[in-house]
Amino acid sequence: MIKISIQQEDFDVSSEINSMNSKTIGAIATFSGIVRDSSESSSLISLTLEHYPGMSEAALKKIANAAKREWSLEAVRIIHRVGRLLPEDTIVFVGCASAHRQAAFDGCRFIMDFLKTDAPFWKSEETQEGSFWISEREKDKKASESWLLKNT
Amino acid sequence: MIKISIQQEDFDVSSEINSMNSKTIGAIATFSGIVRDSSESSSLISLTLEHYPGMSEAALKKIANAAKREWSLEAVRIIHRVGRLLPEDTIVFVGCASAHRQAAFDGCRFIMDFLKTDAPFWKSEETQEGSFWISEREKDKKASESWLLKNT
Amino acid sequence: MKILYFAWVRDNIGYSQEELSCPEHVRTINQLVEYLKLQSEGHARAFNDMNAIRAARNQQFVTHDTKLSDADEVAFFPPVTGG
Amino acid sequence: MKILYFAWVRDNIGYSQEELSCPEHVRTINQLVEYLKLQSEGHARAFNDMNAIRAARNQQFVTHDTKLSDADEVAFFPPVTGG
Repeated sequence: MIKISIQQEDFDVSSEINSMNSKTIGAIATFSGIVRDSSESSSLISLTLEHYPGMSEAALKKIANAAKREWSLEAVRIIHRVGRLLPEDTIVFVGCASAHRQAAFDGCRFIMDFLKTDAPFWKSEETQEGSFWISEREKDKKASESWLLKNT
Repeated sequence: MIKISIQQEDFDVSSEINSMNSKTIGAIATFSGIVRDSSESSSLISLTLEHYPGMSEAALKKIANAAKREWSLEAVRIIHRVGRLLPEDTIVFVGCASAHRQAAFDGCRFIMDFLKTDAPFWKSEETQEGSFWISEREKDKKASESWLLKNT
Repeated sequence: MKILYFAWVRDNIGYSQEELSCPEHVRTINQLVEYLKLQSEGHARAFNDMNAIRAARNQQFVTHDTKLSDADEVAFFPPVTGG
Repeated sequence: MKILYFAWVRDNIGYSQEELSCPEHVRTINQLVEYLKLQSEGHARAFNDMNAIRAARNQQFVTHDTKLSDADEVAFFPPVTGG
């Protein structure tokens, strides 16, 4: 079971985890990405997320499918929020359910690494000094490239 | 902030995640261990968890402290349930909050690996054929030993 | 051809999409960009540094030498920063 | 000396704790086990395979050659299987 949502509204993590549960699952790993109050330069007022509708859903689905196949995951849940968010708001949620814990952890990490480089979302930061588009992080590129190396 | 609970009662994952949140946190990784309906031999009716009161809290605290130090985690939450549990019940919850995602993932995985080998909890399975104590998993020993190798 | 712009590419151009009938010689992403740069100062600014530009054709990431047809949906945007 | 038993070690022995005054020659975990095995058939069964037994002294895991004193809390149990 793969479920992908791109939405403005907040959501309840407990319900998402419950929806992944079943009698054959032994492990659920999750990741929540949170808005921090500091930007690259100064303190942050808000974060706005833009996406490419259609392509963003397809990209997340492709990443989820790859993870599900690689680790025989029983359920994958991805929620990516868009629009204007405030510090402490959740930006993204990834959940992976599996019979065993290593598969759940690996799947979750793989999805986050590729989501950072392969899904068409863009962040702009509103600070006291104005609004700025966030630039690509070299670290994120390396994180997703490291998975490719392992699989060749 | 480190918080450890050993309890019979269920709990709400959303509240636990919210309690770890703060304006300096960018990432929360969690793990939930769930009772599966199949035992080593046949289908499972219930799972009973026993622990060594006093030593179990101390062992979990030691593991949480080691993880917090190694990855500069901002918050660590461990809940281990005891008593009689049914399929789909949560056995254990681990949450790690950090500025960055790799630290949160690593911390969470480290805690689970050591919890499996260094915390005095024991599981017995109730099946149609009777009740049996679960035996140690070689895989779990190797998982926690692999961390030691990295740090030497 | 339908062309979409996102993030600071759109901010520079001033709008988020346009329909264009390209001249015959525009057959790749790179050739499309050269053609678009002539449309306005905003287009020229947006495509000033092509190392900072990513492209998609029919909602799939593509390299800048990818061939195009008039029925394609093409999108230009900075490297992604979601998650 | 306070002695605690958990999981199938306790099931074999039939109770979860006892207070013992050990003879002078019992100074290590291994010596304590040899002494306990004489107490009952249950004790003998519980400690039949010492490779399957873990021990704690004052709530810390210890090896079987660890020295003991009369004020110690000692616990015997199988390898842990929590989480």
